[in-house]
This record gives sequence, structure tokens and C-alpha cells, in this order.
Amino acid sequence: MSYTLNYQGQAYKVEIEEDDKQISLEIDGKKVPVEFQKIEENLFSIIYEGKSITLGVVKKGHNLQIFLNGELYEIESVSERDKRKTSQIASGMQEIKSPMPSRVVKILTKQGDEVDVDEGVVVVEAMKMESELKSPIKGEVKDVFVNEGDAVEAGTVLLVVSSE
Amino acid sequence: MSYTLNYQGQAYKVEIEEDDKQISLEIDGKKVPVEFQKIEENLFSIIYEGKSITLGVVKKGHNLQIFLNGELYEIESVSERDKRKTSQIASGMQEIKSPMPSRVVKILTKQGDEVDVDEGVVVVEAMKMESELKSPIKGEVKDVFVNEGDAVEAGTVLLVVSSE
Amino acid sequence: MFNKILIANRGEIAVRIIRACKELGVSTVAVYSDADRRSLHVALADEAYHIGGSAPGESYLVIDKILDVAKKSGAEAIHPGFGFLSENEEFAKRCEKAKIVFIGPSAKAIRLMGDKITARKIAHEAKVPLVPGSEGAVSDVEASVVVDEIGYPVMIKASAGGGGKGMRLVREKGEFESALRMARSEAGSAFGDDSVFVEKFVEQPRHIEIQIIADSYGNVIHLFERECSIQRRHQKVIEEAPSSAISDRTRKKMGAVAVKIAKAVDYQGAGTVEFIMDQKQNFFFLEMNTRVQVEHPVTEMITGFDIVKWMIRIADGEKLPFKQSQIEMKGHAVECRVYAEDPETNFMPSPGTIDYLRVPSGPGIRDDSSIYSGCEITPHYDPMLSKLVVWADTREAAIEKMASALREYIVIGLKTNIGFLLRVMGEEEFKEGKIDTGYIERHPELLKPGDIDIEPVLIAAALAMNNADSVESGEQRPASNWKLYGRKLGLSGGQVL
Amino acid sequence: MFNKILIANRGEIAVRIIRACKELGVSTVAVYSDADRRSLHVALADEAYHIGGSAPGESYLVIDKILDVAKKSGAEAIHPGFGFLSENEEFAKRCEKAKIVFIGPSAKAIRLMGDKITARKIAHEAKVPLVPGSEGAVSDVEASVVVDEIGYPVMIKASAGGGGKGMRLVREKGEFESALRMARSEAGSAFGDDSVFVEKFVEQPRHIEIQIIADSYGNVIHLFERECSIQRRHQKVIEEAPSSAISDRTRKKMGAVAVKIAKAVDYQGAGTVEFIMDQKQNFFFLEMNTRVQVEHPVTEMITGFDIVKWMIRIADGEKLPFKQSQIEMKGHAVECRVYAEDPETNFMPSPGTIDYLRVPSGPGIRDDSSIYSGCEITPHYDPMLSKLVVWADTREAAIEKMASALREYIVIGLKTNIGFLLRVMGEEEFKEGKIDTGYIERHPELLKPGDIDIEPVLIAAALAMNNADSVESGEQRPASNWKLYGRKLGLSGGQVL
Repeated sequence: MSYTLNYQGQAYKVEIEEDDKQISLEIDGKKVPVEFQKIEENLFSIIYEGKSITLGVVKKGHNLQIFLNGELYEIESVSERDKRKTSQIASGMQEIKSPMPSRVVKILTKQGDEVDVDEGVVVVEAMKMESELKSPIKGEVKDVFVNEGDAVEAGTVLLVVSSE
Repeated sequence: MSYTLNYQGQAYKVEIEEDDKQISLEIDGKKVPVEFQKIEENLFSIIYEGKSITLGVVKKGHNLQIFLNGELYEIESVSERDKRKTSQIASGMQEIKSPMPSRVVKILTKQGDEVDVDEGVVVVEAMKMESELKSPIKGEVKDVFVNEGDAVEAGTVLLVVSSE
Repeated sequence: MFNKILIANRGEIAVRIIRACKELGVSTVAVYSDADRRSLHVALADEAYHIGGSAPGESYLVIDKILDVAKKSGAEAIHPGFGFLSENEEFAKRCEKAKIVFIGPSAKAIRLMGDKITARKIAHEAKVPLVPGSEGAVSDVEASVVVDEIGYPVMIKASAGGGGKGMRLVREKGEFESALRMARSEAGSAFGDDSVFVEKFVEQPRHIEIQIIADSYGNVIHLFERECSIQRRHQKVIEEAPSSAISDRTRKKMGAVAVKIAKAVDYQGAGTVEFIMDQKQNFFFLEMNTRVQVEHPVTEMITGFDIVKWMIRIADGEKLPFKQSQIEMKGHAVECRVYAEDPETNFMPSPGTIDYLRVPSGPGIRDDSSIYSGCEITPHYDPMLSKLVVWADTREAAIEKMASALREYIVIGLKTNIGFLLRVMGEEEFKEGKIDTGYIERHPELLKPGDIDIEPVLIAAALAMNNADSVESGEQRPASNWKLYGRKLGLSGGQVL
Repeated sequence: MFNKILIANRGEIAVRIIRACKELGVSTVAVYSDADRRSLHVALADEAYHIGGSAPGESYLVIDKILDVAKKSGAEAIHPGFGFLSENEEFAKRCEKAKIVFIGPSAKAIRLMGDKITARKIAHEAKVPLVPGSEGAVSDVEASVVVDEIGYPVMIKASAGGGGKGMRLVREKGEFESALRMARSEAGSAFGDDSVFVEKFVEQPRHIEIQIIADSYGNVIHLFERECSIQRRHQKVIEEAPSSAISDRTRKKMGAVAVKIAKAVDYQGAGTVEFIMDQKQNFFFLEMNTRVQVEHPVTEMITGFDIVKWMIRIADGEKLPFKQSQIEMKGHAVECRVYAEDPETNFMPSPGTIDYLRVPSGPGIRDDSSIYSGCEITPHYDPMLSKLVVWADTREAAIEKMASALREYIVIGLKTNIGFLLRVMGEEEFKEGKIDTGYIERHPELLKPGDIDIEPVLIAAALAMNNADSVESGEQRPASNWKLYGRKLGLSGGQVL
């Protein structure tokens, strides 16, 4: 089986070969023989190149959360078909999303405004704390999808900034 | 729903009533309203008569293992049909079972022998330790099913003693 | 000793208090909101009562409901934990009226120390050094005037505040107005009171606090200091005891000052006197917290003194059997607060469900938490998951132990700050003890993973995908090779991918 | 310090050693048998190598395989833990030959103390009091003669033994022959050597042992005593430190004797000198264990001394920086060994799979284990699941803490002794410290649950059955009421039956 795994925008191709003797992975062309074992439902132990590594793994559809040494890695497994879809997202277009379930306290900009890098665009409140969301790019506010006072879910797109 | 629950040879009748308002159990005629919640897959929290009690629960078919305050309770849920079957076991007939996977080291008796209460009948070895299994009753050895050196599973009947 | 105590709190501190009660042979009564039916404090208590909606204002903050449960259950005392009603004068008064012992100081002590402006006056009268600032709550205009006088940088603080809420550091005049607005708004929603005051900001300050314990017979002792300089958003993240920055002489002076302040308000129970300290060990009174502190375990680890048990005993009228001279400290303790939050987005809370949890353990490791595999971290409450505390004979060994323990922690399902905490444990300035409250701001490189080895992550991801594919496609594919492989390893009955 | 250490063991002690190494910045190499691929020691080590079949004789006892892995991985030292090769003279020699440091005493010290008869001679020469008995291994006939001379009760012990294997107490002449046969047979299969010796049995003896630590420069200190009188089948179940039965004077005397014995064999590393003590504090040398002891944590808890780390440091050539006078003890520690065994059937091991596990935690609680939900306890190894250790300021408080912690423990899938341990914590004689090695035999009532409240058990059973029935019958039945009920409680997304 062959998988394309996306991590932080970078795609890695992993090929798994299984024959009667061993499991071997080819990662971006490098061949790695791996001995592995599921320890608990969500705990994997892998032994390869002399290292013993334990990872937490949760799979939700094509999204994987892998936990190693305090870090949670979010990996997306993309099939060939999905890959074409993903590439349609316009470059230079940045969605400002709510990072958690929260309430929109203040919208600091409006459609058509020019915003700078790191300029605050929305203030949200969650867990009794206000946070200012900033624009990661310099550009124009293309759309604002929420109103002050709205309760929003994690991942809700609040507004879109475009650098083009 | 109605259940007959066996614990250590004693049968308890439990009736569960559910209506839109509450859950209520009738245990051997006593009515108990219960508020309950599954905390984890095998962890139940029940609140009743002002008490908050947490129990571990594992269900394997009709056998339940319930853990409370350090004690593991083995409960069998018996349907009406099963109940008739259970009662067929002859009284005064005692099976000596291997309590764990082990090796039969020595058989201290043979078919036809008379044995006393607490007389050793078989020596088994497991986890590098020898243990002598004793007859819980005074009676005659009816049958010996294993040979010295045999490897046996937990629950294997090694021999049968009858008091009749 | 009391027969029954109600714990008017939730989460790890409720669990901590329940455990203390059980060891003292006291029955425990838990209360819970809609969101907390499955919480560990409910599971561990002897009795549990539902008190309302998930929002604190509908449950944990409703005095009538808590007192109703106390009466119904026959609880003789209430432990408020921290947060919620723990520093609420009204609650302490209502308990007294209902003839239920409030495990904490008198309503009067709460009032005097609860208002920071009054607290400053008391400290001033006791000749305790103070940071220059406004003499009380100020209007927007007054604030401007004071700030122009004392000069930037300044701190804006909520009068009724605590825990960093409604607090803002302002370095330039241009930022002042918006910061003031945000602070007032946060203070209003958090404490129902938007009054604020301003103070000169001490450069490179360290946050040092003294734990005090006072019985009802006028005996007050301190249990040395904790250093809580590692903060994000003015909230503590990593605490330790003792501080590596103070001399024995300063320790003694600070301890004596803390005892003096406690005596000035006839304090009873456990309390904490907080100071900020500059780089020359000059310290200034900040505030007094009239409750048990989140970070109390580090003090317990170096003294062997069980603070929560003593709070209960003191409320029960027991006399402190120790003199100050009998209190000794040994070794070094570090606490890391494990939060459901994302350091990469300014430590934004990250609620969700914990799909899988493995907790570190072993010698010198204490994990105070109320989480478990499958539990939900709701947005209704503080996103703290656990307090991981370690003890070792030296600071260096404690830091190594903490790093080792953090590496054993596995939390899946939501973002946590574990990676960040690990990076702090390995950072040179931290290891050398060169820390102050600006530490995290000064080290933005700690917010993101450094050089990572993505290979094992990809291997695990591919194996998980492949395993799922094999399961889905059933017997048709040679997927059973996975199982065969397991058998080849001779795994006796073990689960195999 | 070493760069890399191989841990020639499994289970909780392997995990304990791996953690110590990590905190010292040392890389760890695990070895595992077929049955242990999924064990925690493999998961926590930096490297792991398969060394053979599940039976110890095919893996953990095979010197060649262990040394091969050490060479392959570049390990500079081997920690043997306890059991397996830890007291194997040959292994220590082979390590030396392969220029790999054996973390423990010299092969000579192992040999001298490993044979109990030689050990008795050494103790005798050092004028340490000894229990009367045969001067070495005896034939069946010789044994009879000695026993007739010293009189019943007598103990039969394996010459090469330890851990209670091949040991039998005989109270009457009639039992002697069969007991001798069983002891020889057990000794033969456990140690490959069926020689035994006989000793007078001290009535109501307490088992007291002294922990010693010796560096390679001739410095020997002791870390006070542990009391391990609560035994079943001559194996320790509950240990504590300090002993409540000895005076400071006896403590000093025993400590000095233990140090003398260690010096007599040029001991190096951690070791334990075991004594039996009668009701008048007369003590007799029993044996010396030349390795880390299962129950070492209780000593660590009262002294703050990390025994495993010091074993490694000493093997690395470090000098002990402490003098005897600097070692202090504080408070009281109790350890309970949680076993997969059934107290109702003479503590018969009960291997199986742990379907569900919840472990106690909180202040003063240490759980040294290698188990987890889903792990398998195989019949190949010792059925110990965990060492639950607590510390508190007094013995009374420690016992209360232990009871509270045991009540938090949840293990499902196999029988455990947790209920039994809980009953011991509540038993009057134990609480008063009136214990000796016959304690469990004297208290058969502790083997079974006392008055139990079956009602909650039946409720949980019925709810579980009903839940399953509802799931199986799908939508046809009004089973969704369960869900409705959950919603009524306002559970935001929580799992509902």
C-alpha cells in the first residue's frame, strides 16, 4: 500500500511492503525495515534502526493525531483523488479561523479594509479569557462571516484576508 | 427488563424500570431509584440513596466482573431457560479444577480412593511455584482426568470427588 | 474531627481535597454541574449532588445551592478549594450564618485581602515595601495621570482580580488606552467588577511567594517560598520550591514579613503572600491569596507538610504542633501545569476529548489531576489538565526528573503544552535559574517544536492507515500478514495490529 | 557517567531502572522475551532487542544472549535488577571478561553470600548472632538428625534459594518427610540445585532487614531498616520503614552489624542484610541479598535517597558523598505488593489480561508498576502487578493513606489481592504493629471479604446487562430512553449508557 501523508503543508510518500518475512516502509525513497506492535488501543511501539519508540495514535478518518515526546502531530492521509482537491486552495488567501469554541467579542475590521501582518482582526472570548486573533499576512479583508456576540465552533472561518 | 443475577450460588432478581423520568431498579422486591453514568468504557458511576459509588464493570457474555473496593465480584446473569440447566448439577459432587494454567506435578490419589476434607489430591506447578490442591469434601474419587506432566488450562477439571 | 465535608469545587483540587478527607476518615460530599457528571471528583466522593448548569454562575458560584446541599447531606464544613467561592466574603459569611464551618480564613480577612487596594494599605501600615502606583481604583482619566507620574512600563490590574485575569502590561503610552479597555472588560466579566488600578512595572521581576499556615490560636508559621516566575499571560505555568534566587537571609526576611501580614488580619488557615522581587533581592508586596494555592504541592514536597489536611484540622480547631524552627526543607520540587492549550497560538485554550492518556509515574513523581482516557475538557472551566510535580535532592536532578516524566506523558485528542514544558526543561537559562516573569516572552523559540524527527511519526501514521485498510477490506486482501507477523514473533495471545 | 546501560530484566524493576537512567542522562537498552514485546520496559527504553522464548531459561537467564545484545548495542554496563541473573556469580564474571560493568557487587561477594551456608560461616566469624541449625547442606538422613537435636518447629531452606522458594516450615515430626521432599523438588526446579539445610524456627519472628550501600572505596553506610514481617508463603507482601518494633538502640546495633558483614566481603553497591528478630528485639542473621530489593522504595521514601541511581553512580566509580551521620529518616513509608493472585485459594497466582486499570495517585503515593489497561499477565513470570508505596508523617497516617489509595485502585480481568491488602490495613493488630511472619496464618478471616454490600454490585450488573440488551436489540425497543435520560441530565456530549 502507498500513502501520501501531509504534515504542515509538506507531503511525504510512504510505501508499505509486507511479505511473509518482514514489514518494510519506504519513506520518500528511503527504505526502513520496521518491527512494530500495538501496545494498547492507541499506543504503538515501533522498533527500527535500533531505536525503540512509543507513539500515541488516534485515527479519525483520514486525519491522524500522533503523539511523540510531548508533541501532537496532525497528519492527513491524502489519496490521489483527494490530492487534486487540496491543491485548489488559492495561495495568498488566508482564512482566520476560531481556534476553539468561543464567543466573538469584537470585530476590529470590515470587508474591504487593508490589514497589516500581525494586525488584530477579531477578539474572541473563551474560558473567561479574551484573545485577539491576528492576520498572518498583509492584505485586504475579503469577507467577514460572523457578527459580534456570535458563538462559534472551533474551526469556524471568521473572515478571509487576501494578499492579491 | 428482568434479570436473575447469581453471585456465589445465590440468585438475586433485579427488575429495571425505565420511564421518561427516571431509572429504578427493584432488587429482590426492594425498589431503588438510581442515577447512573458510564465514566469510561468499563467504569460506571452510580448515585443512589445519597451514595456515590464507582464500579469497574467488564461483561463477557452472561458473565460479569464487577470491581468495587478492591474486590472482584463474579456475577452470572441467568435467563429463565439457563436456570433450569444450572440446577442439574448433582449435589455432593465436587470437581477439582486447575485454578490457573499450570503443569500437573503429582497426582496424590487414584480412582476409587477415599479422601478426607482438606486432603491433598493433586500438586500443580505454575509461576515456578508448587501448590497442593485439596479436596473440599470427604468422599470417593470418582474420576481422574489428567496425568502427571500434563499442561492444563485454567478451569480444567482434574478429578471429581463424590460424597455419595 | 468533622464527620462530613462538602467540597465546593471541581477538577483536580476537588480530588485533592477528597483524598485528604478520606485519609482523615472524613466523609465527602461532591457537587457537580451538568458538564461534570462524569468527572473524577464525583466518582471519588462518598456522596454527590447535582447543582445546576455548566456555567459556573449556574452552579459552582451559586451560594444557595451549595448551602442547600450542605444542609441536605449533613456536611459540617465546606472546603472551597481555589477559584469559584474560595475568596468570596459573602460565602464565608453565609456559611457562618448557616453554622457550617468554612474551611479558610474569616470573612473579614477575605474582605481585607480580597480588595487589592485595602491589602496595599494594610501592608503599608505594617511597613512592608510596596511597588509605586495608584492609591486605589482609578477612573480612566486618573489612571492616565498616575501613569504619567510613575512612568512606563506599568501594570494594569483588576481590583477584585487574581489569576492574571483583567491584568495587562503596558510598555508605551500608545498601547495604554486599548489595554485599559481590555482589562476592564475582562475584569467585569470575570469578577463582576471592572475597577482597576495601576502600578509601576518592576523590570525582570521574579515572582516569589511565601506559604503561611495559621491556626485559630494566633500561631502563624511559614513554609518557605515558592518561585513562580515562569508565567504566560500573567498566569503561572512552572513553579518550584525553594527559589534558586534568594539567600537564606532574604528567605528569613520574606517569611517574617509574610507572617506579619497574616497576623495583621488575624489570619487562619493556609494562605499565600505574594511578592515581586527584583534582581537584587529587593522584594515588594503584591497580594495575599486567602486560600490554598494551585502550586501548593511543591511546598508539600520539600517540607513533608500536608497543607490541605492542615487546613481541615485547623478549621476543626486543632492547634499547630510545630514551631517555626521545627519546619525544615529538603531537596527541590518543580511543578509543571499541563494545560489543554496551544503554545503556538499564544497559549489559546484547546478544549476537547482526551482520546487516550498515559500518565508518568515512579519515584518522586506526583501527578495531581482529574483526567482520564475518554474524559472531556469542556470550555466552561480552566483548561488545566494536571499538575505534574517532582521532587529530587537537587534542582538539577528535579529538572531532569521532570523532563523524563514529561516524556512519559501521552495525551491525545487535544493540544497540550507538554512539548513546550519539555523545551523549557532543556533551556539553558532556565536550567541556570536565570528566570523572571518575562522569561517566556524572551524565549519565543520555545513555543514551537525545534528540529523534529518526522520519520517515526510517518511510520506510525502509515502503519495506522494500513491497519485500518486491512481491517476494512476484510479477508480478501493478504492483510492477515499482519497477524501472521505477530504470530511469528511468538506473541502469546497479545494483540497484534 | 556511562553513555548506555543494558537492563537485563523485565517488569516494574526494569521500568524503575530505565527511569533512573533517563534522569541521569544515560541511554537505555531493553531486552525482551516473546511474551514481553508489549511490555512497558520495551516501550520506555531507547533501544530494545528480542532475546528468545517466554520461559526465562530461553531468554532472561541466557548469559550469552544478554552479552551479545550488550556488545551489539554498545552498552557499557548492565543492571541486572532482581531475580534472573542478579545474583549469578557466573554472569558477573562473564561481564567482567567482556569488559562490561556489572552494576552490583563483585562475583566473589555474590558467591560468598549466594550460598547460604558460606554466608552463615562469614557471619559467624564476624560474631554476628545466628539461628541454630545444620552446618550446611544436608542429606535427608542428616537433616533428620539435626532436627531431632534442635527440636521442632524447624525451617527447611534451599541452599541456593531466595524469595521463599524451596522453603518449608515444619511444626511436627509427621510432616517433615513430605515437606523435605517438596522443598527439594521446588529448589531443584527453581535453582537447578536441590540442596537444602535446616534451621530452628524462631517463634513469632519479625523479618527486619538493613539496606546498605557501599562504594568502591571502602565506604559503607546503611539506610536504616525495613520491616517485612507480613508474608504469605514466606514471601513478603507488605513492607514498611521504619519498623515500629525496634528501639533506636537496636536500630543502631543492627545497622552496625550489617555494615560489618558487608565489609567482610568487600561489598560494593546496594545490598540488604536480612535478620529475624524475636519479640525481645534479639536478632539473628538470615542472609544477605546482593542486589536491589523489591521493597527498596520504602527506604527511598523515608530517606530521600535514590538507591537505584546510587547503584549506577557507584558502578561508575563515584564516591559516596555522605557519612552515616548525615543520613536521616523522616516519616513512615508502607509498601503493598499488588499481586495477580487469589487470597481465597492460598494466594494462587491468577494470570490473565487486565481488561481495565485505574491507578491511585496523589500526594505521598508512588505506584511502581509496568501494567496498563490491556496488558497480559502471563504465567511465565512472577504475578506481581505493582508496588504501591505511600509516605506520610506517621505510621498511622501512612496506613490510612494506603487504605485510601487501595480503595482507588481498580483492576479488572483477573483476581488480585487488593481486597486482602485493604483488610490488613483495617485490622487492629496490624494497626498496632503487632505483626510477625505468622500474621497472615493467624488471620484467616482476612482472606475473604467480610460483610459486603451486594446492592451496588447488583445494580451495576443489571445496568451493564440492560445496556448490552438495548444495544443488541437496536431501535425496536424503547432503549433510547437511556440516551434520553443522559440528555436530560444535560450531559454535553458525554458518553451515555
